[in-house]
Amino acid sequence: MDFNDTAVEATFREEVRTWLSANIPTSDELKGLDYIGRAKLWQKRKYDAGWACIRWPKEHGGRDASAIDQVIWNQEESNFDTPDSVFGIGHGMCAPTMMAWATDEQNKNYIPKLASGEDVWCQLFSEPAGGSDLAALRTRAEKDGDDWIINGQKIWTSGAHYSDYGVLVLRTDPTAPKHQGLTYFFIDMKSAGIEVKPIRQISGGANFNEVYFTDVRVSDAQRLGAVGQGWQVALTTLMNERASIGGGGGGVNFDSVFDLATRVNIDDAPAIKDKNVRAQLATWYAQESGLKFNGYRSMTALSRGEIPGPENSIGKLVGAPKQQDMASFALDLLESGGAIWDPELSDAAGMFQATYMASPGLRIAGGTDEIMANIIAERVLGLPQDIRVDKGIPFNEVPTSNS
Amino acid sequence: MDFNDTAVEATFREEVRTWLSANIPTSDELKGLDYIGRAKLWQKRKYDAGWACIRWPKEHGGRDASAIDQVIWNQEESNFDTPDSVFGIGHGMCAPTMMAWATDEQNKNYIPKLASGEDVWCQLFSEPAGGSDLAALRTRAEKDGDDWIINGQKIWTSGAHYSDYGVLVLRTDPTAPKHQGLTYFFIDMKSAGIEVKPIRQISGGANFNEVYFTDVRVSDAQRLGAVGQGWQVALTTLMNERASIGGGGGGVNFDSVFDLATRVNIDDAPAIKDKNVRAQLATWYAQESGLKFNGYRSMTALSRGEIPGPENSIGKLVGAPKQQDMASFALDLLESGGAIWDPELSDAAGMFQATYMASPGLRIAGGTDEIMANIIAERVLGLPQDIRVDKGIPFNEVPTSNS
Amino acid sequence: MNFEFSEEQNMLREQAQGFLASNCSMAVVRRVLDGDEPYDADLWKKVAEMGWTATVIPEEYEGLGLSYLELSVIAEELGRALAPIPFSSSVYLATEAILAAGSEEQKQAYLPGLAAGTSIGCFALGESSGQTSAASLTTKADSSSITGVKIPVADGDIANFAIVVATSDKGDGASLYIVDLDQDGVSRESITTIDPSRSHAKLTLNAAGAQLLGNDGEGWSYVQSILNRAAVLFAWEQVGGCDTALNMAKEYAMGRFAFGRPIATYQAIKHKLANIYVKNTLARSNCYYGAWAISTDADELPIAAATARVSAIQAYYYASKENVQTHGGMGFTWEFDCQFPYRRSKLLATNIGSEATWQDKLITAIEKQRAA
Amino acid sequence: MNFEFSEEQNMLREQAQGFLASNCSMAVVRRVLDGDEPYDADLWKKVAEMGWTATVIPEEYEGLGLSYLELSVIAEELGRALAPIPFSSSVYLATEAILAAGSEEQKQAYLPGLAAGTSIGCFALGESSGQTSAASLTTKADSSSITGVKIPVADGDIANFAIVVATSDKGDGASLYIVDLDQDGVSRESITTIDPSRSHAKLTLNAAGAQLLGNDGEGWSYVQSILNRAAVLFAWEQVGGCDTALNMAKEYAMGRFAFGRPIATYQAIKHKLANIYVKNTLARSNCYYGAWAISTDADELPIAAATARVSAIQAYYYASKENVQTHGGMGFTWEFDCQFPYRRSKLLATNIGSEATWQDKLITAIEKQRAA
Repeated sequence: MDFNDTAVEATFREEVRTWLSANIPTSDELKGLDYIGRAKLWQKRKYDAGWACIRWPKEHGGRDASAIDQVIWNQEESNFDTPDSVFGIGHGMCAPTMMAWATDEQNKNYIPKLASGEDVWCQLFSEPAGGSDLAALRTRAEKDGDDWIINGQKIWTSGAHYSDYGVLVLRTDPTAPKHQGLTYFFIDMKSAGIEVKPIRQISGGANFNEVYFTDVRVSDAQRLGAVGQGWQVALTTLMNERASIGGGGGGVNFDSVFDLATRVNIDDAPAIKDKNVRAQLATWYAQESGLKFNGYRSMTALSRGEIPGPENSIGKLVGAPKQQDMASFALDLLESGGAIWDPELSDAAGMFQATYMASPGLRIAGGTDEIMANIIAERVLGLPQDIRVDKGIPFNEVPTSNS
Repeated sequence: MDFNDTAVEATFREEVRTWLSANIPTSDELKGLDYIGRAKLWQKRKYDAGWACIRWPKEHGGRDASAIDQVIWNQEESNFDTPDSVFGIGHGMCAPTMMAWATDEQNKNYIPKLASGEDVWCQLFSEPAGGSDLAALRTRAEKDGDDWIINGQKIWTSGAHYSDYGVLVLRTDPTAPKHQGLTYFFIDMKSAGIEVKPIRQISGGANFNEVYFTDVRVSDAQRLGAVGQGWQVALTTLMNERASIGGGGGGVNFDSVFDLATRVNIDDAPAIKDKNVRAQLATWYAQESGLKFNGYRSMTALSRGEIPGPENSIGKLVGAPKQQDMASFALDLLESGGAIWDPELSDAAGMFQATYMASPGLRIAGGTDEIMANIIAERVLGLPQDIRVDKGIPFNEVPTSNS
Repeated sequence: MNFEFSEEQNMLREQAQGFLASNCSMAVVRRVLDGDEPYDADLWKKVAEMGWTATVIPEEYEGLGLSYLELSVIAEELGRALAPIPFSSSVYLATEAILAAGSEEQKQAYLPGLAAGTSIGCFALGESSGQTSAASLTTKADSSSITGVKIPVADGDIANFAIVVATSDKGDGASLYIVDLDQDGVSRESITTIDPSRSHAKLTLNAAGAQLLGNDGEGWSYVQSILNRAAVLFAWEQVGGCDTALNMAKEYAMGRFAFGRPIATYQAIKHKLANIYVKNTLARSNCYYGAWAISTDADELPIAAATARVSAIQAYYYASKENVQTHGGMGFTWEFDCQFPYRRSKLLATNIGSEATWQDKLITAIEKQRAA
Repeated sequence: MNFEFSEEQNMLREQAQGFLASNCSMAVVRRVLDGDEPYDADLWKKVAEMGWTATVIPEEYEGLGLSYLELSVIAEELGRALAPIPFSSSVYLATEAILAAGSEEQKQAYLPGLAAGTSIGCFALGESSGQTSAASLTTKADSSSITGVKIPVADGDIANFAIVVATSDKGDGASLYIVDLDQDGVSRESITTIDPSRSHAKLTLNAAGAQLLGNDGEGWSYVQSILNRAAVLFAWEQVGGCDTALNMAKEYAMGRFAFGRPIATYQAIKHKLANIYVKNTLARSNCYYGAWAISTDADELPIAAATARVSAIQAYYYASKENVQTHGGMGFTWEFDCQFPYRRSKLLATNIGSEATWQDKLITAIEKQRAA
C-alpha cells in the first residue's frame, strides 16, 4: 500500500507536468477576454497539442488515454492556475452520448469542435414538474414532415446562455408509459423560438437557466436513437453525469473552520481550545478523510484497470450536508459577526456566509440527499425499489396534482 | 400562566394526599408477599376506599373523576413508595374496551374485579409475523357450535403468565381484506391449550411472553363486537394504549449524566468542565425540558376540560433514542469502566449499562421510532398515508414473503 | 396547572395574526429584502399604533403596562410573519435595558418615545468576530463621551439611539451608555447581512456624547440580565418562524407530485416533517417556560431563557434548512419564499449569542442552581 | 496510487473468511456469551496454529515477520466474526508493548510464546471510572514488585502475563511493567461486562513480582504509542463488525414483510441502511489510511489512528443500534444475533479510549502537525 504512481504513471505525470508548465496561458494572453474566451483559448491550446479530452479516441480528437491517465491529468492541471472550464457538460455528458448514438458523419462534424472548445454544449433534461422524477418531463415534440416542433420548458440548464448546442429529451408520445414516450435530440441553441432566462438563486448567483421552447424546429436527422428510445439514450448521458459530479467542491472545509477557530475566541481563549469545537472538528475531519481515502481507493481501482463502484455517490451525500453544517457552525463561531455578509467586513471575505447560502443547493443539485440515499440503497445494497404507482400507466394518466 | 392547581384541584389534591398518607401499605403488611401479592393488596385497599380507577363511572367501581383528577392522583401516588402496579393494561386498555363493547351483565361480572385488583388482565394482539403491521395477525378462530376454536401464536404479551383474563383479536375470515376478517374476544387465560413462554430480552429481562394457542375454546358469548368487526374493537383498545404510554420512563436522564460528569474526569478535571460534555448535556436538558413543559401544556388542557393533542406521542419518539444516546454517552464518560456491568463494581450500580442494553427496546415497544414518526406525520400534520399494496386484497393473498 | 395563554392573550394572538396577514405578507418581507428600504416604516408605524411597542412599558411612561405573556404572543406572531421591522432591537433590547438600568430621568426621557414607536433603540454589544466578553471590549467611555466601533448593530442605521456596552475599570469590567445616534461623533454605515430583510449597521463612535446607563462597572451584569430576557423573546420569534417553515414545507409536499404521487406520501419527507414538528413543539414548550419565568421574574430565568434559546435555535435551523430541501430545486430559487426563514433563522441564532454560547450558559446556570 | 491490499493479502482474507465461517459462526459467539467459558480456547488454538498471533512478530522471535497490512486483514475478519478470543489483548496490545519497549531479553522471553499463542498477554491501564492519565494512576511499583488494582482488564482472567501501567516519579510520570499473573501477589476476579463474549477481570496486585518494561518514566509515552497502533487494529475489528451488522439488517429487511411488502422497500429502512453503509465505508477508508500509517511507521500515525478510531466508533454504534431497530421486536430478543454487534460495538469503543477522548487526540495531533 502506497500513494505512489506506477512507473508508467510517473512517466505520464512528468510528461503532463512538463507540457503544462510550458503552456499555461499568460495573463497577457488572457487580457481582455471574458471567461468564455479564456476557457476557449485554453481548450484550443490543449487540443492543438493533443491534450484535450485525453480519454477520447484519437479519431475524435482525444488521446486514447486510460481512466487513471485522466485522473493524473486532472490532478496536474488543478495544480496550475488555468481558466475555468465551460466544457464540463459538453465533454463529460453530451460527447459520450453523441459517440454512442450519433452517426459517424455527425460525430465527424460535431465532436472535434467540442474537443477543441470551438463549440460549447449544454444538457436540457430537467423540467419544472419533474424534479427528482426526471423522466416525468412534458416538453413535447410533434412530427412535422422531416422536422419536429418543440413546445415547453426546460429548467436548471447550466450554461444555456452561452451554449452553441444542447442535448434534450422530449415527450413524443404522451399516451405511452412515462419512460417509453420519450425521444432524444441534439439541437442548435440559436434556433428560432428558444428563449433563455437565468434563474436567480438564494445564494445570489445565477448558475442555471430556464429555457423556453416555442414552436422550435429540429430536424429528425438530429434525433439520437429511435423514436420512443429517448430514456435509454438519456441513461448514457446520466451514467456519465454520475461520474463527473464531485463531493461538493470547495468552500468551507476542515481547514477553513480549523483556521477560523484559531482566529476567534470562546471564553477569552482561542475557540480551537474549546472541547466542543474540537469534537465537532474531529468528526468532520474524519468524514473528509474518509471521503479522501475513498477517492484514493477508487483511483487505485482505476490504476488497476478496474471500475470504481457506484459508492462514489457517497461523496455528495456526505459532503453537501457537511458543508451546510460546517458553514452554520462557522457562522456561530463568528457570533453576531457571523451575520455580516460583505467581502470587506466579513471574516474570510464572506466565504462562510456564501457557503451557508449556497449549501442548500448542493444538497439538491444533481440529486437530492434523499435520491442519493435511494441510489445507494438500490444500486449498492441491492434493496428493492419503493412502490411505483406510475409503472405501466400512460403518461398522460399519471396523477400530477391533487385535483 | 402558573403551575398552580385551581381551588377545586387543590382541594382534591389535599384529599388525595391525606388519604394516601394514612393508607400506604407498611413493610409489615407487605412482608412475605410477591410483587403480584403486593400489587393486589394495594389495589384492593384503594378500591375499598373508593380510590381505584377514579375516572371510571361509580357503577363500575370508579369515582367519576375528571382527567385532571387522574393526573393529580397519579402525581400524588408517585410521591409515595407504593407497590408496582400489574394492572396497567387491564385498567388502561382492557377495561375501557369492555365498557364500550361488552354487555351490561359481562361488565357487572368482570369490571369490579378488575377495579379491585382481584383479576389481572392482559392484551393479546401482536404476532410474530405482524410487528408494526398489527392487523396482519394470523391466529385463527373457527366457529364450532357456540364456541370458537383458536390456533396460533401471540407475542409480546406483558403479564400473560400471571393474568386471569386476556383480550385478543383473531382472524375469523382469512379471505376478507386484512382489517375485515378479524373478530375480538376476551378469554380466560387458564383455558386448556394456552401455553405461556417468557421471551428473554437482550437486556437480560423477560417482561414479555409468547402465548401459544392449541385448539383453545372460547365461547361466542365472549365475543366483543360483531364477527368481522374486530379491528374496530381493537382500535378502542389501541386508542387507550396511546394515552398510557409515557416518555420512556426512568433510567438515564439529564440529572444522572450531569451527576456522573461531576464524578469522572476528563483531562484530570471533572468532566462537567469539558465544553463538549456541557454542550451535549445542554441539548438533552432542553429536550427533557421541552417534554416536561409539553406535558404541562397537556395537563392544562385536561384541567380546562379540553382533550390534549396526539402530539403527546412525541414523548416516545424523542425520549427513547435520547435514552440510548445518553446511556451510550455515559458509558463513554466512564471510559474502559463503562463496559463493566456489575451492581457491585459499576458506577451507579450499573444503571447506565442497564439503560444502554434496554434502550433499543424502548425504541421499538409500543411502536417503533419509524411508526411514531408516521403517526405524527399522518395524525398530527395530516400528511397522506404511504402507498398500501395490501388494501382491499383478501388477507390470504397479501404477500408475506419473497417466495 | 395553568400553563397556557389566557383567553385574552389568545384574542390578542388572533388579532395579531389578522393584522399581520393583511400587513406583513411574504411579499412585504421580499420587498424589504430585495429593495433599498432598511425596514418597512409603514408596518412599524402601524405596529406602534397597535401599541405593541408599548406592551410591557409601565403606564407611567405611557406604556400599556401589560405582561411579558402578551409580549410573547406578539413576538411569536412577528416571528411567524418574519416582520422586517426593528422590533427586537427596540423592544426586547433597548427598552429592556432602560427598564433594567435606567434612572427615573432616563426612563422619562426614553420610554415614552419607545412606547410610541417614535423613537427606535438598538443594542450595540459586538465589536468583531467571535464571542464578546467584558475583557474583549475595546469601546471606551469617560463621563460624557464614548469612542469605539460596534459591528454589527442590528438596526443601528435606523435607530435614534443605541445602548452601547463599553469597557470599565470598575466592577465587572463593563458599563452601559446611552448614545444618541444623530450627532457628529457618530458615523454609521449600513452593512449587508445574510438576511437583508433586517437592517444592520457598523457604528463608529468618535468621542460621541454618551450618558451612563445604570451603575458604572455593573454593565456586564446588566448585559446578562438583558440578554436572558431578550433570549426568551427571540425564542418566541424563532418558534413562530419554525411554524412558517413547517407550513411552507407541508403545503408544498402535499401538492408536489413525483412518480405519480404526492411527495408527502414518501417516508423520507413524512419523517422529515415529523421531525421538524417535534423540534418545533419542544422549543415552543420551552418558550412557555421562558415566558413564565420572565413574566414572574423567577429565579429560574437564566435556565429558562437558555433552554428556550437553545431549543429554538436548533429547531429553526432544522426547520428552515429542511424546508428548502423539501422544496427541491425550487426551494433554492430567489423566486420562492424558502430563503426567508433560512436567512432569518441564522440571523436570530447569531444576533444575541450562538447555540454553543447558550448551551454553556445553560449548564452554568444549572450548576449555580445546584450549588445554591 | 496503490491504496489497496495486494493479491496475497486478499488471498489471506479469503482464507481467513473460510476458516472463520467454519470455526466462528454466530453460534460460537453465543456459546461463549451464554456459557461459562471465558473464551473459545479451541478457536484460539486454531488461530494460533494458522500463525495469526505471530503475524508481525519478527522471525528471530519465531514470528512470521509479516506487515501490519496482513494483521489488518486478520483484524477485520476477526471483527466481522466477532471472535470470542483474546486476540486484541494479546496481539494488538501486549505484543506491541513488548515490541515497542522490551529489552532483547524480554523479547526473547515473551515473543515466541505470544507468537505461538501458548502465552496470552493483556494490557492493564484503567483503574476506575473515567479517563486514566499519568496523574490519575495509583498503581505503584518499586524495582521488582508492584501494588495496585486494575479494572477492567480485558482478558485479565485468562492471560499469562499483563503489561501494567504504573505511576513513576520520573519523566512523564508513568512506567510499564511486565507482571506474570500466575503468582501469589496477584489475585484476579472475572467481571461481567456488557459483552460477555469477551472476558474481563479485576486484577489486584499486592507486592506482586514485576519487571520494568522499557525506560522508567517513559511509560506514558509508550502508552500513547501502543494505543495509536492498537487503535488502527481495533478500528479494523470495528469495521468488520459494522459489515456484519449491515448484512444482518439488510437480510432481515429484504425478507420481512409489512403491509404486504418487504420492509426494505420503505424509505425509512432504505435510508437507514444507506446511512449505515456510508458510515461504514468512510470508516473503512480511514482504516486503510491507518493501515498504511502503521505499516510504514509514518509520522502521520497519530492522526491516522485517531481518524480511523473516531470514524469506526461512530460507524459501529450507528450500525449496531440501527440493526436492532431494523429487526423490530425480534432484534431485542436474546434469541436473535443482533445483540452481539450492539454489545461488541460499545466494548470496543470503551476498551482503549472513548470517541471523545480520541476526537481530542485527533485535533491535538493535527495541531502538532501544523505547528511543526
